[in-house]
Amino acid sequence: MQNEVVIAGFGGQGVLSAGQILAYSAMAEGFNVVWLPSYGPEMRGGTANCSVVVSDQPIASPIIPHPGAAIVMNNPSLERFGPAVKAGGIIIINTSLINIKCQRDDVTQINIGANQVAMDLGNGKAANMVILGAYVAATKAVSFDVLKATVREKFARKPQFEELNMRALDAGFELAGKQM
Amino acid sequence: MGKKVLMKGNEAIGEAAILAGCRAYFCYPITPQTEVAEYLARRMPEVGGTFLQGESEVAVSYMLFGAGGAGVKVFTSSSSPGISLMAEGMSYIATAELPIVLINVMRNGPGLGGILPAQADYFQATKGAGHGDYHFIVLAPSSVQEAVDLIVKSFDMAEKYSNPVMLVADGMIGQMMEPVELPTFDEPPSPYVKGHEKWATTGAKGRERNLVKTLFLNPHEGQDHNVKLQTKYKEIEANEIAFEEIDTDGDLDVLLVSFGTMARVCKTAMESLKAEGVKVGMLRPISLWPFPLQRIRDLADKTKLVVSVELSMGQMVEDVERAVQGKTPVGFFGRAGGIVPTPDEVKDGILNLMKES
Amino acid sequence: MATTVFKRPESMSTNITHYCPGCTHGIVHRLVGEVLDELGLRERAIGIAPVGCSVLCYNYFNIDFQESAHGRAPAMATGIKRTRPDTIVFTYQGDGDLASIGTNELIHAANRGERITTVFVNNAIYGMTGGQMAPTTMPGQVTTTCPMGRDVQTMGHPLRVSEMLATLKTPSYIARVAVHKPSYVIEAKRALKKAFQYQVEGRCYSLVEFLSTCPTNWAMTPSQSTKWLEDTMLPYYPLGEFKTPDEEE
Amino acid sequence: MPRVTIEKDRCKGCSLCVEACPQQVLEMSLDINVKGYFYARPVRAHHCIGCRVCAITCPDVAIEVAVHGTLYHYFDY
Repeated sequence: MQNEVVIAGFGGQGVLSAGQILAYSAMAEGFNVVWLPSYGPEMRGGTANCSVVVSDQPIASPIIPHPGAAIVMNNPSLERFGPAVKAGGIIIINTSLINIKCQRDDVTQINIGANQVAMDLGNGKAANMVILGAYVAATKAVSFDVLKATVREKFARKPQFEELNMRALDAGFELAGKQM
Repeated sequence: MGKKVLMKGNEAIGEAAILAGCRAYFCYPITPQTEVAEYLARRMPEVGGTFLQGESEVAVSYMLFGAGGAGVKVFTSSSSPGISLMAEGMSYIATAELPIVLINVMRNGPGLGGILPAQADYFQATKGAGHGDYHFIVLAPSSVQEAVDLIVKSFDMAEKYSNPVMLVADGMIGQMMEPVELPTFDEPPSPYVKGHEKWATTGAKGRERNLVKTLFLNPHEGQDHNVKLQTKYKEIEANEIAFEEIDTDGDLDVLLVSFGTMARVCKTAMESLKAEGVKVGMLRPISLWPFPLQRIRDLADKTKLVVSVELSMGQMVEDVERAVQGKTPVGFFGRAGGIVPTPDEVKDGILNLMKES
Repeated sequence: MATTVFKRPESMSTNITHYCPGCTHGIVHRLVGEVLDELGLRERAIGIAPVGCSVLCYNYFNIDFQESAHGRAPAMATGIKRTRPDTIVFTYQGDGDLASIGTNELIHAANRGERITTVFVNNAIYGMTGGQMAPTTMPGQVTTTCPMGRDVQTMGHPLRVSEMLATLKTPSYIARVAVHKPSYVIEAKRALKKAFQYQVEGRCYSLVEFLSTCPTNWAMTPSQSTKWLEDTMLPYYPLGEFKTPDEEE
Repeated sequence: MPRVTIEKDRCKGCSLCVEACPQQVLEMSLDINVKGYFYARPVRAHHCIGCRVCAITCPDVAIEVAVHGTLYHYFDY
């Protein structure tokens, strides 16, 4: 079993931390995992992405040109990573900010209005949690309970966000589940 | 071993030095390893250690010399252009036989190059960046865990051989997060180098004075010192060659030789090569100096083609050729400029080389 | 019963120096030895030898020593002092080593306020390599690399290291002294003793610049060198304390 | 009476001590030492007042000064 995902958006959308939460969850479940951020010139362009590989085997290449899944949070991310996802893979599209069409017909597309959902829950910053919940629903890369426990642990110092985060994860999980 | 934690390579590198007992770190910021400095700027004061950002890599190399000459376990990290600047000090440090440890989180060159991963400092690391006949022990981790383990080991090796040890990683290993088991010790390692009283400068109280120097004006004395160094290097070559072998049983169509991040990409490429019926194995050198010459030579006997796969325009391949000694064709596949080839590109590259050979 | 009132300090070895006749390096060496003796620092002291005429200066001391590369002594001293704060660390550097290739290391060690002492021997020329122009070479002074005399239009004016360092805000002790005549030597020792005392007290970085002679490369007798230093160097390089830590406290 | 001792073979013949001595105690010898230098030597030892100026100016630490009595205290530096 190996699950690869690239999570991409612009700076401030929490794509790197969403990837880290996923990585921590995978480690908590005893999987091998690699979290690899984009670094270098890309950092300055206002876009950010990271890839997370979760596997029950030792992970060979940390670089995944054709991941099994992509989470795209804005238009440039869809343009860049939409074509990269391997056939039969999954693309999770943040429809709150993406107004272009994904031209792939060989992948499963899951549409989540992550920012809108998060704002409806009271804080637009939780969009990354919404999308993370959706990813886990779509791929079962880690167990949803472990994911929630990890988020609780990582936000232990900010208990005021716990309820928001849990509801955001749940909302994403449910929305994706309906589309599978 | 302790429990697993998810750590960024650069931070794990810093923590490993502390676990190894090191309490002195001098640095100059350079991407992509600056997180090592940022991590230790916080961490060293917590453990009562010394953290100092020097005015240049040149100065840092002599801060290492000074602290190393005072018998202290000392560490630095830098990246390719920074290592070039430290090269001056390295020659002195190796000559004075100081047990310092450093890591080069390699970026692409030459010149300022860029900040993306590369392995084009192989010559610099293994052939000696500075002047004179000297060697650093050079180790190449291919994962965050291995980086941690090798740093701890480096301090022991440096102490054992009174020789500097350099690790070469790349931006990829520095930047990525992987689960790591940090080593634990029954007794925490000392921040001082074992036996330093015999040679280190600490103030000549109750003993003959100690002198740490590299000038040998008398040619015979100079030659004797060189012979002594070479004797030590022979001993290191006899004891410290390290490598990993993957699927090297039986006869092979192609043997890949690759290290660090590139070796991980090769591992994935090997799966697709096997799927196409190619009998492929890999030898991943962990010690780049000393280099596993003999083992590669032995494997070459049962291999149709040996290919060195590198993030460079062809450096380690010269040592692979030296190992194979013309008995088997040697090919090269590499990328430069910070490009890490995909497993498919590697696969296609290998297949092309097989066709040509 | 006679009392010995002058002899070689214990911090010095008995080796005969390789310096040329009349070269004042030997005087500066002796002052360092005397100060280490008088402050009881021999067993705590670590010297850093430079590259230049005094590259072998460790042969003339009976204390721990490290030998640096050209100009890097202050960085090496930093490495030692930061990790062995109980030691007394000094660099011994000439003007080529300190004021040319090693200016960066010098300024930053001083600016960080490293608790080290720099013994700076300024004889306005590169001695070991055979008399080339130094940053401290006087205007019009002939050397092998300015055979028509130093032209300040193309080579700038001599670098006043002490004055330059005294502009730094970090507290320090910076003094310039001379060793070409006995009366100056006596004053020089007072400054050097203060410099080490400040380090012992952990107060600040300290540097003493010694105006020195180089009879061989100046192509003069020792006696003529004394006069040349007095007439040419003293007016450009005024003596005195340029900074004391008390000013800042 | 003070006594100036010059270690002959340490002397490099720079003659700074001869010029520095206020009492003209010292002179350059016409012989050479083991290194081939004309070395300094005390010739009017009875003029010596124990001021140590010769030793202070000697770059080669070749001079030792010993005194009887307390005269040297006048030269407190």
